[in-house]
Amino acid sequence: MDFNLDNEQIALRDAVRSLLAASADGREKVVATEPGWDREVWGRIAEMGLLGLTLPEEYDGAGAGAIELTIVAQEIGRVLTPEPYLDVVAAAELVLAAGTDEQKADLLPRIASGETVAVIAHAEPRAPFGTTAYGVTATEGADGWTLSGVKEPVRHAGSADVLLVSADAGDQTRVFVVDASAAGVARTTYATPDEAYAARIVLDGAAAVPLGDAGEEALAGSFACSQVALAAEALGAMETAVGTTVEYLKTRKQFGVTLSKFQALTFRAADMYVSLELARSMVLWSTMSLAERGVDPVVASRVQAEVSRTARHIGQEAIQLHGGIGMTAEASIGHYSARLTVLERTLGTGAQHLAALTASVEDHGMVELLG
Amino acid sequence: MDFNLDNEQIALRDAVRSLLAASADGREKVVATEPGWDREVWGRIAEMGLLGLTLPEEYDGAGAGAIELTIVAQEIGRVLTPEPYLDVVAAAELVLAAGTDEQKADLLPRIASGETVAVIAHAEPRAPFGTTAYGVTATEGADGWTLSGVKEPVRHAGSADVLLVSADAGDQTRVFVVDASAAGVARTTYATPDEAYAARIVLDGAAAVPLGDAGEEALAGSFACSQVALAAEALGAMETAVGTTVEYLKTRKQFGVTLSKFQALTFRAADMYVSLELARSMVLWSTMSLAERGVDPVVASRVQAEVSRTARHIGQEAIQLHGGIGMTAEASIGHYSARLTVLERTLGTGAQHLAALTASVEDHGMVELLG
Amino acid sequence: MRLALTSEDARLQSELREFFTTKVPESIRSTVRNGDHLTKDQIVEAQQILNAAGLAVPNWPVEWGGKDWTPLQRHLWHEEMQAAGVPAPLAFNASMIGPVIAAFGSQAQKERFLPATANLDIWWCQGFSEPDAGSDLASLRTKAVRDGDEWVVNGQKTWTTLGQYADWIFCLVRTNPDAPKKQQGISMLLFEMDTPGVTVRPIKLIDGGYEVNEVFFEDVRVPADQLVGEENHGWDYAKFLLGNERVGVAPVGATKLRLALAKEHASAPLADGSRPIDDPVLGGRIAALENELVALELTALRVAGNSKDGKPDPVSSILKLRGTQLQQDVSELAVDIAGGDAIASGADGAGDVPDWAQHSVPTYLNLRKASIYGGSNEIQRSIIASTILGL
Amino acid sequence: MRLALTSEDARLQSELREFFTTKVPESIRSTVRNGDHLTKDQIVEAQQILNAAGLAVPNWPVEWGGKDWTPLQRHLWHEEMQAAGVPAPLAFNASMIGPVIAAFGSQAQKERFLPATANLDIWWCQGFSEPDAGSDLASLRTKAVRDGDEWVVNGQKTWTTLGQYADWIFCLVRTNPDAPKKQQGISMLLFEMDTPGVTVRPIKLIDGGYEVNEVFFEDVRVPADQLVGEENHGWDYAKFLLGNERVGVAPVGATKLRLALAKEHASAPLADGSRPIDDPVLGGRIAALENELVALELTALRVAGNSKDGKPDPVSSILKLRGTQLQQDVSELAVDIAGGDAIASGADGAGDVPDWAQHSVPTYLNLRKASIYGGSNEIQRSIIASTILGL
Repeated sequence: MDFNLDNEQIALRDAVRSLLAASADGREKVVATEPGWDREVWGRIAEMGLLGLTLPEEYDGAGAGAIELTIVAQEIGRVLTPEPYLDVVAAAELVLAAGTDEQKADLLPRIASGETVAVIAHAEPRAPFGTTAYGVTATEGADGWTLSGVKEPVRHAGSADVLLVSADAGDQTRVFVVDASAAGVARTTYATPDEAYAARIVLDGAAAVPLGDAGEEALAGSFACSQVALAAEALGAMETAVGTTVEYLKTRKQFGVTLSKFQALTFRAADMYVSLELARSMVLWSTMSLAERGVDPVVASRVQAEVSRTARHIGQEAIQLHGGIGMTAEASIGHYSARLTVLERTLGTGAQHLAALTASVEDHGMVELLG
Repeated sequence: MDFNLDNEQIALRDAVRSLLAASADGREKVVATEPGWDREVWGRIAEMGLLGLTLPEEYDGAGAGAIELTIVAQEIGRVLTPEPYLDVVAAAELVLAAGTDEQKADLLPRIASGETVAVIAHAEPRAPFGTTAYGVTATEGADGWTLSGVKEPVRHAGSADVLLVSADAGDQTRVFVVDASAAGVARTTYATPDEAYAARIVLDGAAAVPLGDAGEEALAGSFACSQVALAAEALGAMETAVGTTVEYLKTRKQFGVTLSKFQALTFRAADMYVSLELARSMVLWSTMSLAERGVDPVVASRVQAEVSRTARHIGQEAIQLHGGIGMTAEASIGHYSARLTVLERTLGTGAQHLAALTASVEDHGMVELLG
Repeated sequence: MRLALTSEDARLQSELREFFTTKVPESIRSTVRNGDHLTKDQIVEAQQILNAAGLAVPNWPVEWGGKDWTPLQRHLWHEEMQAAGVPAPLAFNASMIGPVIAAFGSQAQKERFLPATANLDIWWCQGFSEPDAGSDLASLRTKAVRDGDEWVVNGQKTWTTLGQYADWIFCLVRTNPDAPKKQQGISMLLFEMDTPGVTVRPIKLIDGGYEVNEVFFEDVRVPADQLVGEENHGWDYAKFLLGNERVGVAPVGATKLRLALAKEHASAPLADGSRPIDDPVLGGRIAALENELVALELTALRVAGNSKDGKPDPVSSILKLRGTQLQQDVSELAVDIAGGDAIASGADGAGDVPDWAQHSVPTYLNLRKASIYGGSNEIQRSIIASTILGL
Repeated sequence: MRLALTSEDARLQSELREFFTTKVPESIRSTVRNGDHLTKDQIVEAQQILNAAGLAVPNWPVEWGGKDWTPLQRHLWHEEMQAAGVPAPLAFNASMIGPVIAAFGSQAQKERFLPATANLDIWWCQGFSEPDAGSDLASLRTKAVRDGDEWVVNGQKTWTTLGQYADWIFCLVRTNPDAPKKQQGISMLLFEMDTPGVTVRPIKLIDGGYEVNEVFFEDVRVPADQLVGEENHGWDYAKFLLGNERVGVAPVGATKLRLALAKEHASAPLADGSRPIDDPVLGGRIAALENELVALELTALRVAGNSKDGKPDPVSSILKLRGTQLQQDVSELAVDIAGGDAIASGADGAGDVPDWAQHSVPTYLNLRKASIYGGSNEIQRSIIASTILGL
């Protein structure tokens, strides 16, 4: 058991960190207008091989694994990189896991090169989190499948070229590949609370091709991977949020002294740090578990439940300890809290993951982490 | 709407306070051995008319109401009076509510005078809280009813003369009057965590007389009244716990200064005070509700849920802020925490009361307190 | 002790409920219920309806439109108003500067300002906080220097809520920089926001909205008769102002409304037919919040009955502390009920995500301010520890 | 990064599990599982079984019975031991004075004390805390004055855990009252508890039990060769001692065991056939605690791998802080599962209330100490804020 990165991983982290740092200054301008991210930065991310990081070499990927992916995710979280990296990687992984050979050969190199932006369109208004599609119906006709219904809110769908749409195909939920610019696909884009854009997608007889045999099982696997990666992104964001707050306490003066002289505040900063480190342990563990043992929904729920709890704690306290400044868009801290608020309900809320853990609480005596 | 005591009520409070203060010094010695309370003090309580406080005058009572009862309960809580006051009042009230005229005429004056100690024996090992009896069976024979089974842990049953025992009478739970010294009644007494004594009662064909038509409904009413009174007792205990803790912070020195110089500690004391005052409001309200509107299990669950939460908060923080001293039996504070721990699970835990409130959460839009 | 309302109070309560639910336009009340932002016009319209019925400033002296109500009656007024989704009269006018002018202003000031203030013909804003001062109000540096019949104001205020709508500002300025204590040497000036030299810069908040402002003063000339009360006594008026309004310090009625609405939303079936409220954990959270709101409302009622000398009752710190915690908790609950829908904050009422879910995250983020503005919860804990507990 | 244990570690883990669950008498292990108090004899027996197998003091130098294990291997040892309900070797011996003597003691002291300490032939107690000092250890006032070949000790210690069982005490005394800093001028003495002038007064705790003591010294004469290391350097040894044992600072394994048992108890049907664990609120609480224990255990593993220089890793403050919180939370859970049965604390194993329920409240009350003793959680927060965050 070893929680440390090896030299290659450290090199990857440092490279990603400087790549993202270079674009961080332009963030405010980029997020102000649609699509909320920068194609030029996207190109640099692709160039570094990050879009194909976890894809096999035959699809122009780098053949890396979960550890490398969460390294990137954490760096993204640290500076709130607005590019839809994890969204697109999730789509690519779903294609890799469930697509036909043809679909893989067609889509994956295009995604890895940055040419094609693909996202999974699964969210539906008022749908409980899960793998079932309710609001979009797939119908097979003479000319193939068509989809009708509404997907919303789908993050970054407005700037996607390809949508992987889950739909009710009668007896089961299946995933379909849809050209985002095809007839019968109408997208309305709007902002999300964390300065990104999401879309309402109205499908009206849109042409669709089944993504291999992808159904609920494939979605479950995809979600469990993404949950680990999202937790890593949240960890990065929490790291910055705690660091920024501690710096603020050291420098901001009130009643003639720095805030760091108020014991009640420093104790709360200590509690934030405790939360951060516990979450870090969970993220590292779930990453190793994913890398060595493959997808495990229980592990994914464990890390999500923990990170939701800590993201809320840290997101709330970071603003409170900043005081009024923390409420302003000018200060960075509020954006971290906003991002954490969104992250802790992406692919299930903390309460939903805890409910999943509750359902399995009698399956074991003590939780065994080792061996 | 008026939260203030009238002059007569203030006089009652002051009289009870000095009566109980007079015996408080002897408490440590009294609780050290069975029965854990003092018959002489009991006599003085009876003399002041407190045992018959809420009974009608025809049974030698004072004809007072819920407000007066909770005044006494709160004073008991403030000094941890060990005498089984609320236990016996609850039994008397149950007799008054459900007993036959004969039973009332027989038992109530004896209870009011302090001559007879009666308690309700409803608790059973591993029974969920409620009004149903599972572990004691009532059988009607030629010579009347007999009871067999186990009641445990029943507070103060060891020193009681009369037991009001709930039992499974076939089609329903009924309450029976049992002579504690009768054949077929075996009591084993042991200490409780709050320096009182409870007993295991083994009934083996013990002769019993039904208490009027008392069944689950009568028990529910009795419990709802007692829950309000117990909450008032807890309020009194919390009042002392907060006061003692604040005094300690003002006087105890650490690192050369009094603890009151540590902001993190004073903020926690402030939070304790907030809890205390919120609980006080609930206790006063539930008391007025009981006095004016009669028994309402929802109101009883409201005050119990709130007081359980605050009792836990205050009980835990009081010890923590005292540090090591708070762990010792020599300091008074731990006894308050212990008593609060017991109180918050007497007649239902906070979680059980909250579950009851959850079950009725859709019965209303906003909670209306007034009008 | 008595729980029941007197028949007089009960009648008042039902009259108020009738009034608020029938005389204030449904369009305004549904905006409040949806958690949408009210426009300036809506706020003015609502207050003028109330004022016409004599219900805008019940806390003022009777001579200026007040009601001489008991604290309980004022509580009923406030709760019924909030529960009905009626926006409360603008606090800067009704709770803050109005009572100050009524208590300390000259007769001329009273006549000039009070009727217009009650009717929201003048929209006031508060010029108290300054950058770098935060909770330490008395450290303010904006200064006013006497020049003939005028004061010349230079400096900067911040966190000026709704300053972008304001016609006038009541402003704390330092008039004696040499006073031995920082609380001394402060005065309170009233002036128009379009006086030359006043610049307003709205501050964007983390929910994307604008409600506070920076206000800059550069040689702003204020007629001397717009000074409130006595020169260098501004700190007293500020304390009076901040402590004046105990009723309403805890947003009980508004939070009750929000919780009742959250419950409604949690009761609507999801796409699979399940209802969030049927999850016992969520249900338990609702029940617990409801119960804690009961305790808070009762405490507010209890405190409302105490001391009437205009001084801040330190117990009001409990109401502020706990009231804002519960307000925040309820906003968090709404986000959790919204689930994945919560990210559709920019849909602007369109689309298939319900309005309330669209508003849930911005509201949650916006309400982080509740425990910061108007005396942070840390300040409230300090007040409780020192003033009540003597620590 | 690697999750899997090496085959060597995996083998060690299964050997340890086998040993702990088969070689330590079931009577001892079930006492632990029931939450009952262990007798002195049981503690000695368990440690001697471990010591005979070379498993009592793996953290010591190899020459004195240590194992030269990696931090992970020590973690496995500790967790398997706790999970099996095996009492850990007495901390005063194995984690505290043993390592100090091994590091700073004279060769004669090592030979005299270490084997007996490992085998619990000597039961040590700790003489650090004093009345009026509390968390401020360095303010100690017990003094030792040199008189020929002896030190003469006068003063008082308190919170001396299990001092009533102890044969020897390691005691901090002030040997130079004129040292410029209170941390200087302190020495560490070793002496027998039956030395004339030593009086032990057990302190009754709020759970009714006795585990800490006051210890009084009146002209206690201690041979000079029983001073550890150098005169006036006792504070260094104390810091070494307090920081030495990172493994085990968070009672993870023991708490996991208690939680698993609580789950078992919550799964047993009640009189009406219902099971507490089927209440989703209680179930959710169990799941949440379990998850938080996972996070804590992982953090302990992560920290175990860091720095080996014997200095306290400030991250161990996280383990202490969070570990004791969860320990207390689990004890609170047990009380809640016990419901009304919880008040039968004095039934002494008899009656119809299950043993675990009888113990639940005393254990809950007793564990309030966890966040106070050994550096209160306030001290831990101070360490995190200052040492890690630089605040």
